[in-house]
This record gives sequence, C-alpha cells and structure tokens, in this order.
Amino acid sequence: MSATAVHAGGIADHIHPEPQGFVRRYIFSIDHKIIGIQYLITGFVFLILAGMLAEVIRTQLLHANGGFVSPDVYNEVYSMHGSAMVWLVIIPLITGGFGNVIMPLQIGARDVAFPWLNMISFWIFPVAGLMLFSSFLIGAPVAGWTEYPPMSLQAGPGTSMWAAAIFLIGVSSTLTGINFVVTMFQMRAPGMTWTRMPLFCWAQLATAPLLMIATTALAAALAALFIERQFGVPFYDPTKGGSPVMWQHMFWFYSHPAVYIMVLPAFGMISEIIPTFARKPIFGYKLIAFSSMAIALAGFMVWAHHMFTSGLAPYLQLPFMIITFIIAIPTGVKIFSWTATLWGGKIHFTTSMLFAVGFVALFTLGGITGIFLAAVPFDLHVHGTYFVVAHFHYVLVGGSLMGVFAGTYFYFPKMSGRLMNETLGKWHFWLFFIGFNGTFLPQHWLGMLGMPRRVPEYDPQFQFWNDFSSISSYVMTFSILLFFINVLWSLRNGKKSGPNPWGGRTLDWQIPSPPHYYNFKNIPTVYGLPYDFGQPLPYKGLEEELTDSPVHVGAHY
Amino acid sequence: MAVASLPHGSSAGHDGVDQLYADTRALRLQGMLLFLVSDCILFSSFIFAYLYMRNSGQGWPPAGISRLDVAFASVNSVVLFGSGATMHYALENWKHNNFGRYALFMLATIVLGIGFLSGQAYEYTNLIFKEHVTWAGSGIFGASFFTLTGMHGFHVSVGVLYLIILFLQSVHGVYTKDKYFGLTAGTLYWHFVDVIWVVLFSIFYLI
Amino acid sequence: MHIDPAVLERTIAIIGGIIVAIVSAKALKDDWNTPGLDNQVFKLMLGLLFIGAIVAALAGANVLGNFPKAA
Amino acid sequence: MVENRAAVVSLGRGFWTVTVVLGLLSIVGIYYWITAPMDRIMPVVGAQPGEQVDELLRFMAASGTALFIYVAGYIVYFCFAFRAKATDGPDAIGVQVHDNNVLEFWWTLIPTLFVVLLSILSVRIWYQIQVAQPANGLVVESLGHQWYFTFRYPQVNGEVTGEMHLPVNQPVVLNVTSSDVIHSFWVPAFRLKADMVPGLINTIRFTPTVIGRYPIICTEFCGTDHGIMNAQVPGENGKPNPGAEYVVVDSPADFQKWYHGWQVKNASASNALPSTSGTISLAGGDAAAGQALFAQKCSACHALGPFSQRIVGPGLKGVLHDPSHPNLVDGDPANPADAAKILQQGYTGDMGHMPDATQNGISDKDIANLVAYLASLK
Repeated sequence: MSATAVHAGGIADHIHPEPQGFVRRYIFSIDHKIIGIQYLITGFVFLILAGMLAEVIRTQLLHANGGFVSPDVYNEVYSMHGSAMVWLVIIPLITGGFGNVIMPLQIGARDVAFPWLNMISFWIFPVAGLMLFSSFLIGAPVAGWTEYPPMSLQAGPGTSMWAAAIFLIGVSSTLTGINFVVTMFQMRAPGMTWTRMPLFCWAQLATAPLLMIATTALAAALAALFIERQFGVPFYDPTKGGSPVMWQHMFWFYSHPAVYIMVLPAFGMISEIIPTFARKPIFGYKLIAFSSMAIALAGFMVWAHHMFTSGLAPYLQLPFMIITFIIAIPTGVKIFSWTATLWGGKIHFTTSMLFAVGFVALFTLGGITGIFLAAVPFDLHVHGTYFVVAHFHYVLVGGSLMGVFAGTYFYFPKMSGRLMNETLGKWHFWLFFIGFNGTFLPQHWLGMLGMPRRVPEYDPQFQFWNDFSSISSYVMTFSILLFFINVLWSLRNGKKSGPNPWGGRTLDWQIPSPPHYYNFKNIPTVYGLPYDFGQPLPYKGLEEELTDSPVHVGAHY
Repeated sequence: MAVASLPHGSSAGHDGVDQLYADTRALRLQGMLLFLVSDCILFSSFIFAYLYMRNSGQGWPPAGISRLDVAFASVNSVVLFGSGATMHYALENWKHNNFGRYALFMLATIVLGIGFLSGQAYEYTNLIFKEHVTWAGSGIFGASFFTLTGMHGFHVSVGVLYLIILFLQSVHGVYTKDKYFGLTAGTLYWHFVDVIWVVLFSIFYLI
Repeated sequence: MHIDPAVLERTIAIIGGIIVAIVSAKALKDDWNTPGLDNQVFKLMLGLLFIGAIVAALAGANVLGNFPKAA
Repeated sequence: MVENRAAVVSLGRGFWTVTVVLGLLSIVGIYYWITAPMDRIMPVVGAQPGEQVDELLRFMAASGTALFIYVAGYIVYFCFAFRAKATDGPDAIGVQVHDNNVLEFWWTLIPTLFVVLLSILSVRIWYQIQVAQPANGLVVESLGHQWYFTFRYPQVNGEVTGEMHLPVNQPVVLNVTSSDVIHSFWVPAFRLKADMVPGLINTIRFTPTVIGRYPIICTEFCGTDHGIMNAQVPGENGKPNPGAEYVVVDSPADFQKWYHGWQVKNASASNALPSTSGTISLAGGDAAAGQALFAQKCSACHALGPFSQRIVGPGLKGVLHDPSHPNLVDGDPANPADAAKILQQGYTGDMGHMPDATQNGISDKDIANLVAYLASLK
C-alpha cells in the first residue's frame, strides 16, 4: 500500500515522532486537535463567566428601578459581558476551536501550516482573557464593548487594560487567520480541488482573511485609544482636536467583519450537519460556497450602518444602507438552500440536527430584523434601543452559539470517541429554544416602545416584559447548565461511537476517533464531492478497514 | 500506542532541494506575505485616521505648526530607498553565490538603515525641542505624525536587527546556495518597510 | 566656502534619488521575467522603490511639496 | 452499501397544499401588519416623518412575516414529511438532488427586487429627514450635558431649561451637540434620534403634528446616570430626575406665550438685548461672571488651552497675551476692544464660523464680562 501522494517525501509524508510526556502532549502541544480542544475548553469556561454576567444584567432588570447592583457596577457588568462574549467566547470557540480541530482533518492534512504559531496563538488567548477579566479589580471598562470616546477616555484604568487585552486577542486572531489561509491553500489532499472541499472548510476559508485583515484595523484603533489614555495623545478627544467619530469608523470597520467571523463558521457547521442527517447531498453546494465568500467580501463595505445617527454625512448613509440590503441576498440563498436540503431527505433528529434546524429558523428571524435596522428611517428610531439588542442576540446566540452547540454534539464523538447523551441533549435543545425566544423576542417591542440600551433602570410600563425576559433567561441558563453536565458526563461514560457514528462522508469521518496524532497514515487522494450519499466514498488510499465498515446511522440512539 | 509501519521519511527528492524543504518554503513564503499584508493594514488604519482628520474642516497644518522640513526628509528618504536597492543586490549576489559582494551589499544595507534611523531621530529632536511640536501637545498633527513615523521607525529598527541576525547566520553557513529562505524573507520585510515609507513620506511632507 | 545646509541637502537628495531610481530600474529590467511568487512581489516592490526614488528626487528639487511659508 | 434510494416523487404528497396553507397564513400576517394599530409596539406618532416611518415598518414587517412564515413553515413541514420512519433501514438515503438552477434563479431574483423596492421606499423618507430644507423652519438647538438637556431658541438669551416647547404644524430644524461626552437626543414619538457628539453639530428635521407632551430619552451611553437621563424613568421620592425632560407641542398661541415668557425671563438676567452696532464700554467687566458665562456658552466650541487646541474654534488661553499670535483671527491686534468686536459681530473665515452676539444670545454686559475674563487668562 505505497503512498500515492503526488509529491513523494514532501510535507504530506513528513510525520514527526510522537510527542512524549504529559506537558508536551497536552499543555504545550503543537497538534492542531489538542490546540483546538484547548480553545474549546477555555472558550466554554469564559462562556460560563460571561453568561453569569448576563444573568446579573437580567436580575438587575427584574425591577424597573433596578437595585440589584449600583449603576456603575451595572455598566461594568454589561461592558464585560459584551467584550467577553465577542472576543473570549464566540470568536475563539468557532475559529480557534472547531476551525483547528476539524478543518485540517477535512482537507486531509496532518496538521496546520505553522504548528508552533498555532500553539502561540492559543496561549495568548487565556492570558489575554484573564487580563480582561482582572480589569474588574481596578474598575472594569464602562462604555460597552464598543467603548466610544470621549466616554471611554474618561473611564477608569480598566479601559486601558481592556484595550491591551483585546489587542492581544487580536494578535492571536491574526496569526490564526494567516495559519488557516496557508493551510487551506497549500495543504489540501491531492485531488481535492476547491470545488471538492467540504463546506465547513469553505466557511473557514471565507473567515480566515477577515480574521487576518479586519483584526489589525482594530489593533490600530485600540493602540490609538491606549496611547491617548496613557500619554494624552489627542486622537479622539474633541477638546484637543481629535474626533470621536473617527474611533467609530475604525472600530466598526473591524466589528462588522467580526460579526461575519462569528457567524460564517456556524454557517459552515450547519452546511455539514444538515446533509449528513438528511442523508442527501447539500442543495446548491457551489452557491453556498460562493455566497460565503460574497458575504465575507461585502462585510468590509457596510461598517457605517452602525453610525447612521452619529453624524455620518447624510449622502454617505445611502451606500451603506443599500450594500447592507445586498448582503441579505447571499444570506437568503444560504437559508433557502438549507431548507431545500431538508426536502426529500431521510431526516434523523439527533440533537445536533435539532440545533442545526433551530439555527436556520432563528437566524432567519435575526436576519429579517437586521434588514429593518439597515433601513435608515427606521434605524433612526430604534438605534441604541433594545430592538438592536434583540437583533444581535438572535443572530449571535440563536446563530453562532447554536452553531457551536450543534458542532459540539456533532464532533464530540470525533474528538473523544464517545457519543453525547441524546435525551439530555434534547432537554438542552428544547429548554434552550424556549428560554432563548422568551428572553429576546419581547425585547423587539420593548426597544420600539422606548426602552434604551445599557440602562440599569427603565420606565415601569415595561416591567412585565422585562420580567418575562429575565425569567426566560433563567430557563436558558439552566439549559446551558444541562449542556455542560452532558459534556462532562459523556466524557467518561458516553456510548462508544466508533470512527463514523453519523455516517458522515467527509474525510474526518473516515479515520478513527479520536484520530492518531498524525491523522492519516497515508494521505488519501480525493476524486469527488463528499456529499453523494449512496455512492461509494470518493477517496483512494485510506486505511482499508475503515472504508467498508457498515454505516449504521440511527442504530445508536 | 506503537505506530504502524511509518511511510518512508523525507528522502532527497528531485532537483537537488529535498521535497520537504520545497513544500515548507512555499508555506513559509505565503505565511510571510500574509503577515506583511496584515501589517500593511495596521499602517493603513493609522493613515486613514490621519487623512480623515485632515479634511475634517480645520486648515492644514493646524495654526501654530509650521510646515515640515522637506529638504532633510527627502535626503532621509533617499537613504532608505538606497538601502532598498542595496538589499536587492545583496540577495542577487547570494543567488549567484559570490559571498564577497553579498557581504558588502548586506553591510551597506544595515549602515544605510541605521543612517535613516539617525536622520529620523535628528528630525524628532529638531521638531520637539526647537519647534515645540510634541507628540501629545500639538493636536491631531502631532498625534498622527509621531505615531505613524514612530511606528515606521520601530519597524525599521526591528528590520535592522533582523538583517544583522541574518548576516551573522549567513556568515556561519546556516544558508546554502539552494536553501536561503531566511534571506528572502528578510528582503521581503525590508522592501515592505521601504514601500510604507514611500507612502508616509508623500502624505506627510508632500501634500 | 560656506554652502547653505538646505541647498546641500537638496543636491544630495536629487543626486541620490536619481542614482537609486536608475539602479532599481535596471534591477527591475534584469528580473523582469523571473517566475515564482516571491520574485513577482520583488518586482512590485522594486517598481514602488523606483517611484519612491523619483518622488524623493522631485521633493529635493522643490518640484513637489513647496508651499508658501505658512504665516 | 445498502442501496435504498427513496422513490422520486414529484414534490411530495402534501407539498402544494402546504404551500397554499402557508400562503393564506402569510396573507393573514400581511393583513395584520397593514391594518393593525401600532400603539402596542410603538408610541403614538407625534410628528410628520413619523407616520411614513411607521408605513415603512409596516411594509418591512409584512414582507418579513411572509418570508418567515414560508421558511419556518417549509422547515417544519419537511421535518415531518421527510423524517426517517421506523420502516426505513438505518442506511436509507434521501433523494439525490444536487441543485436546481430554476429554483436558484428565482430565489436570487426575488430578494434582489425586494432590495430595490425597499431601497426606493427608504430613500424617499430619508430625504425628508436628512436633506430637505423646510421653508419657514424654526431653528432650535439642544446641548447635551452629563445627564440633562438644555435648549437654545433664537432671540432668547442663554439656555432654556426644563421643557422644549414647539409650535404645532411648523417645521423644526433641530441642531444638537454636546458639551462633554456623546449623548443621543431621541423622541420615540417623533421616530427620530441624533447623537449629540461634542465638536460636531448634527441636524434632524421634523414637523410636530399632534399637540402633547413627548418624553426625551438619551440613547448613547454617557456615564453613571445615563439610565435616568430619560423622561420616562421616575425620580426618587417623587422629585423628577434632572434629565427627565419633555418636548411639549402646543398651539401657536400657547407657544408664543411660553416663548415670550422665556425672552423676558432671560432678558432680565443679562439686561438689554444684544446690540450689534456701536462700541461696547468694557468698563466694569466682571471676570468671575465672564468665567461662568464662558463655561455655559463658549466651552462647546473653545477649549481653555493653547491656540492649536481646537474643538470647533481655537483654544483661547492667554489669547490676548500670546506673543506667537500678535493678532486675532481677523487680523486685528489682540486687545480687548477687538476681542469685543469679534464677540459682537462674529467672524467667518477659513478658520471657521463664529456666531455673533445675537446668535449666541449675549448682551453688551456679557461681552464686557467675557472680555474681562479672557484678559485675565494668562
């Protein structure tokens, strides 16, 4: 069984000896799978911390006059909740975590292009995370995750620490972006042309340039804010000649691509899960792949739709409004393609499939309110209100976080060799679905009726819906607790899953789980799309005993 | 977990350079280029801030700050662009394997780089102490000028350090006629720093 | 004989700029059809270096960047 | 591999019936959005562009509801119709269809048409709010402070505090700015908001149509008491919060009465109405009063720093004794008399625009105090 790799003896055949010792294998490992799992563990720990902050917010809003925490503490809590969720939870989980574990396996590589760089990128992340959370000790940032000057210039020392921590996370994101682009460009298995690459890798390919380019724009803005706060260099302070609107331009030039960084890999996850459990090819493979790239490209041209009310020249508002509408078209194509994939399938409702279908429904609602916000006249009414909070929680929690849950239930067997408990999973899904909708649906009309964002007290007439939202948020929090119980319980006594519990056809399901440290004994050649259910697998050169193992989807639960 | 029979390791592939080096060189080259792209975005973000402030209504230069000394800056720029040319010839000579001329041009590049840095230091002292244009005290002009040229100066000093290390490595025989990616990366970085100065020189001194 | 430093600077800038421009142009012509991604990037950089040298020479010659001394 | 291809049926048994049912459902949804009163989700409209914003919302909500009903409906139907039944073997596979160009064409074209239509509708309303210059517009200014709003009316000296009154059915041009951090002036009943950015003047245009009291809410985070800079949030023990202010739209007669009341009230505070001609006697200028006035009227545009420290205008510290600036922006020598002339007649030049005494609402006495204060700044 000689290696048929095209370039014999090249990087495809270079297998470094297995790392020895606990530290080298599990702490300072350069194996992309271990690094990915490290990202996931750290990301989920920060999810618990930032989630508790969210519950402090909801408890404060139980009463119209607040009273749970003082207004200053409340400002710190919601600013840290936003910053931690964006930079310490969603981006690391979805790019560093699943991107590292799954992408190299799916393209048939032994590791990412720069393993050492990958390890360094990871180890920057928990350090910067601790640095960000320790700003609570010296007065955490108060001006939200957007930290608009001049308010962020007057805030306590924690804001400088915030800027430094986010700068570090930016370095980690940029290096991960470079790593993934080079890996996907040059280390695909022989025969895997661009149009034979799985859709999760297409999503990572659309996200990696955003990670690499947009993050450095934020690094410049943060450096300028840090220099201004520490040395008085007048970039943003209007009384010294700077301009606060300049910060908004530089911040949102990063932050809108950042929201696409957060959701595109979730699109990729859903495009893998739905066809696998509908037991039929994804509908419109090329359309979904190219719409990911279209969204990533257009993502750079719409940043000022966050600034319609903050002094953007009126004639400038039109192009940003219209390009934001245009982004809705490729997103719509994706949603219609997933729905069409469900048609005519043999659908198995595992927990990850439930989350995937839930994602499609909730993301559609989030996308529609996004179009509302893009229309300037309506945005002038609801900018800075709870309508915006409802919109971005629908696309971030209902979108990316549900994508992360779907991915965890789907790839847990590949990472650990054990299945997660399905009944606990279904409880998690339904409680999460009910709690999530109860929390964020009422916030739409709360915002339109006149409840501004980031306020510790509000008008007593909104008391009922805020209580409804807070109680539902406790239900959602309880469901996430079930998720963590499920993960920890299944690690030890989940059912053995074998190499391919779901009958997946992408390369990562054709190797043992957990995979050997070198992934593929010999790199297979690929000669077809991975989504032709019913046809023989389009790979040659795989370890023989795996390819003909009977695929018993549904026999496990 | 004994590993089953390992496929044959990296053998000396065809065309003299072994296949593993050829593959990893392609990876490292693309990685270096992407790093330069992301660094370029860092500069363009600050350049956006500078240009954004320039046309936001206030006259330029802001009252109280006189024009910069173009004559001295053009000499400084010629020094840096000269070092770009000598860097190019250093790599050319290394490829044609005459180490003597390579060493000459490499040292010339390092000297010119240090010359540019001292020219920049002279201009800073002149601006700060004689004309009282300081980093924090003279509005957005001081902020943008000193931050951008300072960051570029930092990149040049890292570049000079990088070239010195490369030169010592080449003297110690780390690089051979076929395997010299370190030198290529150094040249790419140095040219990148030159190109950024072309932009900075024109937007600060010439418009 | 006493040369005003500004005039000295300007002459150095013009002469230096022209020399660097000629050298980089020749280098660009020599490597015009070398294959490989790194050589393509080198050609681009050499081109920009050529432009930079011209710009510096013109700045030295007071063609670019001569503004009436602000009040 | 077990070969069990699902028999290819045209589009499944109930597909067309479900499509019709979803169609009826979305018609009900569209009908609701077009006709239902909006007061349960939006405050009652009080100004002119407000109704059109509501119409735009109705259009978007109706089309959004229809889209959501169809997508969610099909998902639920497909999940039931095509779920793997017990009779199917574990390895049964679905219909092997990859794509369908006709379907893909239509579901790209229809959203594009929707985008074009929505853009046209939005631009029409956008034009009235951001660009259209009303003929007899009442120009009012509002200044944001940390945690309350103040207002300025033409021909009324100084700041109007408390409520902002507006005559009904007369177009208003509202210029907003801030003296410290970014606030945002939002009147939900007018469906309009504009950020109050220090150093920048933002403008919104509307025409109040319904007489009534409408709360003003700050919607950009501005510090500890951002929450109570909101007319709807009750103050402690019954006393309203300083930031709890209302826009009161009243009949022209009531407005004139209120407006005249403020003119009289402020006029007496700084005696005669500002005169724009004749030299001003600078004798007896009180620097302390000048300092208070400077903080109230000038700090939004001038910093107490060096000349180069510009907000909108240059820094004024030691402006009358600055050797590096022997004369003022208009070329006259830097002495109290010329400073008074600029305060009186204003200045427009390449340095920007300085409003004159009437626009700033400062009387001769105020000018004397201000000049005394500027002279005292070394």
